[in-house]
Amino acid sequence: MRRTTYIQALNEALREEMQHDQNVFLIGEDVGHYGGLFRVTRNLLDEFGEKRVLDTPISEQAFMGMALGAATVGLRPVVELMYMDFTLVAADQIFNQIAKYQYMTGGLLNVPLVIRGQQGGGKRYGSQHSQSVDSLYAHFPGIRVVAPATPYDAKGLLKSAIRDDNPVAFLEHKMLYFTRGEAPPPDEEYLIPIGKADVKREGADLTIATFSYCLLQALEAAETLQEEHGIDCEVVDLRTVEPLDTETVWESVAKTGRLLAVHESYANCGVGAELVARAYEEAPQLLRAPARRLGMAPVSIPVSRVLEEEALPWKNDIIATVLEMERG
Amino acid sequence: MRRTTYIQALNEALREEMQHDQNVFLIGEDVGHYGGLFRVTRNLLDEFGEKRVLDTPISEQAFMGMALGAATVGLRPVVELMYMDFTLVAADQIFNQIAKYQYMTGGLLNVPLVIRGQQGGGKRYGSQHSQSVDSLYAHFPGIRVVAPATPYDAKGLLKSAIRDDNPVAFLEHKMLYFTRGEAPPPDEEYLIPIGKADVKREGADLTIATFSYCLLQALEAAETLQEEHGIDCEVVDLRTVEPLDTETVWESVAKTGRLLAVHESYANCGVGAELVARAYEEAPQLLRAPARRLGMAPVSIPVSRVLEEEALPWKNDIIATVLEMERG
Amino acid sequence: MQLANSATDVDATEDGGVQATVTNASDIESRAVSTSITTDVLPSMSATDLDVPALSTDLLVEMYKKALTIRLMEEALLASAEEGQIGGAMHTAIGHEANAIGAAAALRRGDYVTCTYRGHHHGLAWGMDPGRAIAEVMGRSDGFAKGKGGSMHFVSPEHGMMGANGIVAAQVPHAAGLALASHIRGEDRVAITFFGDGALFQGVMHETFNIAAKWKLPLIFYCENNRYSEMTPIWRTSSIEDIYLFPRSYGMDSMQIDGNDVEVVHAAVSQAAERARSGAGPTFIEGITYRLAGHMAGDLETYRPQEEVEKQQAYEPLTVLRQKLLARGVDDARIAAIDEEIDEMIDEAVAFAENSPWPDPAETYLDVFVSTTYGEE
Amino acid sequence: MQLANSATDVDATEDGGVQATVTNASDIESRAVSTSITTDVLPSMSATDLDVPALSTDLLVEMYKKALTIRLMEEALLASAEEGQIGGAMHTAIGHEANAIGAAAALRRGDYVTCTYRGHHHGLAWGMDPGRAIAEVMGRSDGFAKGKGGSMHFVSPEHGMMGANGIVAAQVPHAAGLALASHIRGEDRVAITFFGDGALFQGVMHETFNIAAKWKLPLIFYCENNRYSEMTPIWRTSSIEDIYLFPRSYGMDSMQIDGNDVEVVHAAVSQAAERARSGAGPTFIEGITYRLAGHMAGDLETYRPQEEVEKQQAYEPLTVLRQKLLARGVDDARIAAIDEEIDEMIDEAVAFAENSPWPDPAETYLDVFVSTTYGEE
Ligand SMILES: Cc1ncc(C[n+]2csc(CCOP(=O)(O)OP(=O)(O)O)c2C)c(N)n1
Ligand SMILES: Cc1ncc(C[n+]2csc(CCOP(=O)(O)OP(=O)(O)O)c2C)c(N)n1
Ligand SMILES: [Mg+2]
Ligand SMILES: [Mg+2]
Repeated sequence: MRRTTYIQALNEALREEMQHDQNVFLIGEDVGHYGGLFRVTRNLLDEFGEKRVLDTPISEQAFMGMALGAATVGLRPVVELMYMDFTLVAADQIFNQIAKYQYMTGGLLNVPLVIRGQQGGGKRYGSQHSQSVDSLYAHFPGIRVVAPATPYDAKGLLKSAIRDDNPVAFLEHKMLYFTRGEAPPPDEEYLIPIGKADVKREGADLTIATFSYCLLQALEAAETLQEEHGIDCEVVDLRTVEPLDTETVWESVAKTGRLLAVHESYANCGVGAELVARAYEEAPQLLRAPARRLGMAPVSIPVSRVLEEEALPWKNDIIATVLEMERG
Repeated sequence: MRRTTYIQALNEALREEMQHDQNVFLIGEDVGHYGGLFRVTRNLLDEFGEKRVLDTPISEQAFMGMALGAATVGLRPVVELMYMDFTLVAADQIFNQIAKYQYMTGGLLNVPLVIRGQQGGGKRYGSQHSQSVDSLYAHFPGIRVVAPATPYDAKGLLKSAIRDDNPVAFLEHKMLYFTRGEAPPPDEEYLIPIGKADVKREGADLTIATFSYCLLQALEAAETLQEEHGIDCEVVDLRTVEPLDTETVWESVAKTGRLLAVHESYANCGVGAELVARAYEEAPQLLRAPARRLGMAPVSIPVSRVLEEEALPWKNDIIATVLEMERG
Repeated sequence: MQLANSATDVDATEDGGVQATVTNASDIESRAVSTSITTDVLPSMSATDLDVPALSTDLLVEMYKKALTIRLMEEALLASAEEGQIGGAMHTAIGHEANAIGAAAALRRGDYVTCTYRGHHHGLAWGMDPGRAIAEVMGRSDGFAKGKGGSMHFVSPEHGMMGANGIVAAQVPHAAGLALASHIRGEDRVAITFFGDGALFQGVMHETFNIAAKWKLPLIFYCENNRYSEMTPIWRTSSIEDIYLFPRSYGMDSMQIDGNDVEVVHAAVSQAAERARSGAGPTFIEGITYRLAGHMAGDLETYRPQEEVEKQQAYEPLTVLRQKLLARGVDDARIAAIDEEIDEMIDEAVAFAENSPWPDPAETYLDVFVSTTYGEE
Repeated sequence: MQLANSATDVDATEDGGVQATVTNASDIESRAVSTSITTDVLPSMSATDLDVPALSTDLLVEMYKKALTIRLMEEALLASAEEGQIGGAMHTAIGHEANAIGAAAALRRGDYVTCTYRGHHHGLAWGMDPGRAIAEVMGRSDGFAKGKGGSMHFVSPEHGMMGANGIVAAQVPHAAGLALASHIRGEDRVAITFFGDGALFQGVMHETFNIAAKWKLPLIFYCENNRYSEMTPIWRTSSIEDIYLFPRSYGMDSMQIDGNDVEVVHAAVSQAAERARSGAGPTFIEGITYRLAGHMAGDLETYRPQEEVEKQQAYEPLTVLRQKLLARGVDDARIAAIDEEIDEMIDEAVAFAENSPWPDPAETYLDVFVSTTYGEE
């Protein structure tokens, strides 16, 4: 298999799905003529024209609502939010409308659309351009949440997200864009099902369940833990946050007896807390030590390199928490 | 002590704080001439005039942002959202601005304001007028979240919220408005500290930690559990959701060994999951059975009486969960 | 401000059309000092000159039936609400009927409509069944949305009715999205969206005005200006004095019309739809109307004088329609027969709804997600 | 559209003031066919007639110093960004300086300002220290916000600078709230808020226009129209052809001015502030300007032709200011001396910032909440 970047994988997924289904269209700021601030949509305007790649004004509420309207009659909008923090600007349309529309209409209408864009810290964008919104999206029923960490998963899952008949939040991470990984050539179609986790590292001692860029941090932490402390972590890439593939996680915990959930969105009322709560609901007998979670510190992500590093729940924090758990 | 309604208690708290501090002003839809859709602000325009009781157009983003601006120079806005669901319309101003402003300015500015209004189900208002937003507010650092269940607590906590130098989300519940309870006469000032839970029923077998209208449901459930099953529940009224008074909860769990967290916001990534996660972080040794949480079903609250009842995590669900926990 | 015109008192013109004429001088006087945001404006005092072709008597009879169906359903619903059979927030459209009926008649099957929580009249005007509508409001299993949506979420895709909404103005971009779908697919469908005077001050309105105008979407913005936003008269919060002039800032065509006269509404929406289908873009219509009942069931209406309501009664849609029928030679007896027919129909609809079973509690958990199988392909 | 006027070529009038005059005929011609959203409009082609009193030479010298300070700081920051010392999104205001400087000089101590992520020029114009500003952008402990806010969140309450903002248009209601505070307290402070042409299409702008106009808040809306919203020219997404005309829909006064000329900006903001203080309400000012650098550090500027940038160079604030100084008899030598002085000052500021220690990681957890004690009273 060739190696490609995360951005390239996304771009290919969009192109292939636009070729595959003429109901798919792109809408957002700078997505057309410029090709997207992060170049995910580059060249697509040329190939598909102005009716299928729409440059909008800075009107997130309107174009998000328009995507809903178009989706109810079978179009498949892929909406780019330039930064996922802008979810909050369009929050009514996303959570009061898109997530609820199928339910409120008793199933008469459904909303097959994708909201995609990048989130996350690590590049000193500060409070309003770095926050992770996975837990926020997961809190509201009615919207699927996908956050792949590798180019391979990104492509397969974006294609699935576009074909899904439900609204899907597709969360990229700014630190992943230029990472490379293996993927089949563009013409070899593959889809990755939404809602299936993937064990990215096997291990015997402790399960780290994570997703998005934290996966890379967890894999690095696992190496260090192995080398320096002889602790053998299994790393489960959740890939999808809603629905959560707890089955795969419990299978892993059945082996390890220990669970640590890690994510970059705020810890408080986050996906990690959710996974811990479900562990005690669904599989308490598997846990040989208290399940733990690790998320962003309860601060709104500072700009300074030093402070940002302190706030992010990355490698060093993962190692420290695992060591704490091992010590009991 | 006299008995008064929850609405009356809120009205008195507002009046007293407006008398006490001329920086306090009210802003929102229908709050002035009409006195608020739920009459919480009635008569205050007459007493304090148009500069301190401001009727706005239906422009939640603007008046929320204006409250921030005014608060940074020492005014103390009390913003009414007619239904707390409209949080989502003003979400950028609330979560990207108000919650973050102190942090982003390195503490140079702070935002002493209160966002108040009613949330919750039980009156068939459906998907967009019934949802509980406590977990949503709690997810974002920088904003306190208070949700009192009795007239006494409502008055004391609203006064504290107004005097607090931080933004406070003050969450009322539509089912509580006409409930009555004891309270000191209007001239006898009292404040209830934000962040202190209150044991509303003592018990030996299991701790139910809850707040807002679920408290009343939990108390009823506790009576039934006592009478019909001989299970003696302790009911802790969290009153404040951010910060969580875990100390009081662990004290209770030290006695009972069992914890059930109950709230009406969606269970997924909710306050209940958070409390369970913290229990295993901070006090795992106290738990003699897996800690559990109960929240709204993962649906966006239907209108039909039958369906709404099914979705709400009220008395019967509490009883069923407690029985499950007791059976082990 | 343009001179006030009215289409309430209609004169047949040579070509069979009706030319809107001024009602009376005192109305003009009050119009000259007031604006469309004040409560003393009557529907008949609208500002836009419009050629109003006469509709056929048959169509007017149908429209009268529809208007009465809506009115009687609303009244039945209010009675049920008073009995406690209906919870939540139920907003009736009593007084607003002509806006919906005139518009629905001017549009085609295949066109789309979205509207507000005050959407019963749109639902019925677009063809929804009163029995299933009442069942929905009551939360019964025969409701079109199985009792999940209720009064604020009327919806019927088969009729092009794509959803009422509980969040002020949220339905407006939805309609723009439907218009965009038509545009992308190269269809000639148009979308119309109804909203209130108070909705004008939600930010998303502005965003949608701009995009719709820029992209020349086949969209009709229809403001039902009843001069109240809940319990607050709109003049108290609006800096805009004549609503219909505002959208011209976006280069959009606009009209201010008598929203209580089905023929005027029909003419205005027909014109707007034609523009939309021709590719000329969106039109804004301000229909001057009045809500004769409370903002929602249970509203005690302490915020407006009874005389104000009484003054508006003379211009309310059913009265206007009855006058039109009489002028066309449909006699009192015929009208009385229709009244009886509709009255019975609504009684039956109420009975149908009341006998409809409650939904199965298991229904609560359905319709959150569609299940998809692409992943397993 | 009003006739285009320019205040770039200034003629002293009898009373010592300067009357804005037309630059040249070809500019007018292009103006007559274009609008304020097209990239071929030059700052000097603004539409509003305005009496522009001459500012003292001393003040102009101060303004030149300020403009140069800003410019050199921006250039130093861009260089640091290229070296990797600065992360995130850093938006420089190169070309925008006069908008901030003219406005700041027209307002009083005690007035308030809010602005966008493109806020370095406002920060410095309002009196912030370049050294601490650079330290902030670099994330050092001597930054005014201890490195927490960075480039997008300039703030200095002691100077009335109440915050730049990373969310387009979010700062606009904040300024309205500051104006409201002044109104509630019966003070004569005014607030000014800066935003871009692209910001106009955020819904909250509309909401704030309406409220500010209705409540007659002492507020100045200042649009820095550089014709680009990130990489998209504003004509591609705007249905509004002349931005300054739009706010008139709310009954608001508005002007379109040369935003690159400090004297013109000063005159316009002075007039608006006077209106605001007199209780007459908000004013909208559209300052035609141009961003000479990329949207943010690292922008390759593939979306605009180099000739377009070159054409605008002749109208850029520093050039205009230098011309003014020369016309006032401030000679080349004096200007060169100033240039050297400021250059040194910025070198020192950069050195100060680079030597500023990194914040203590423990600082991460502070400033989330103020601790309060009322509960224990
Ligand atoms: C975003 C939002 N804010 C507030 C409300 C509460 N609310 C419901 S109807 C209404 C008044 C709307 O007035 P208008 O748009 O004139 O429509 P009308 O009810 O008069 O038909 C308000 C404030 C809401 N549903 N949504
Ligand atoms: C709500 C929101 N949407 C999008 C962005 C991304 N963004 C940052 S600057 C910008 C363009 C703003 O253009 P304009 O208002 O003209 O200001 P300028 O940058 O030209 O000074 C955009 C789209 C944002 N920060 N906030
Ligand atoms: Mg209205
Ligand atoms: Mg711009």
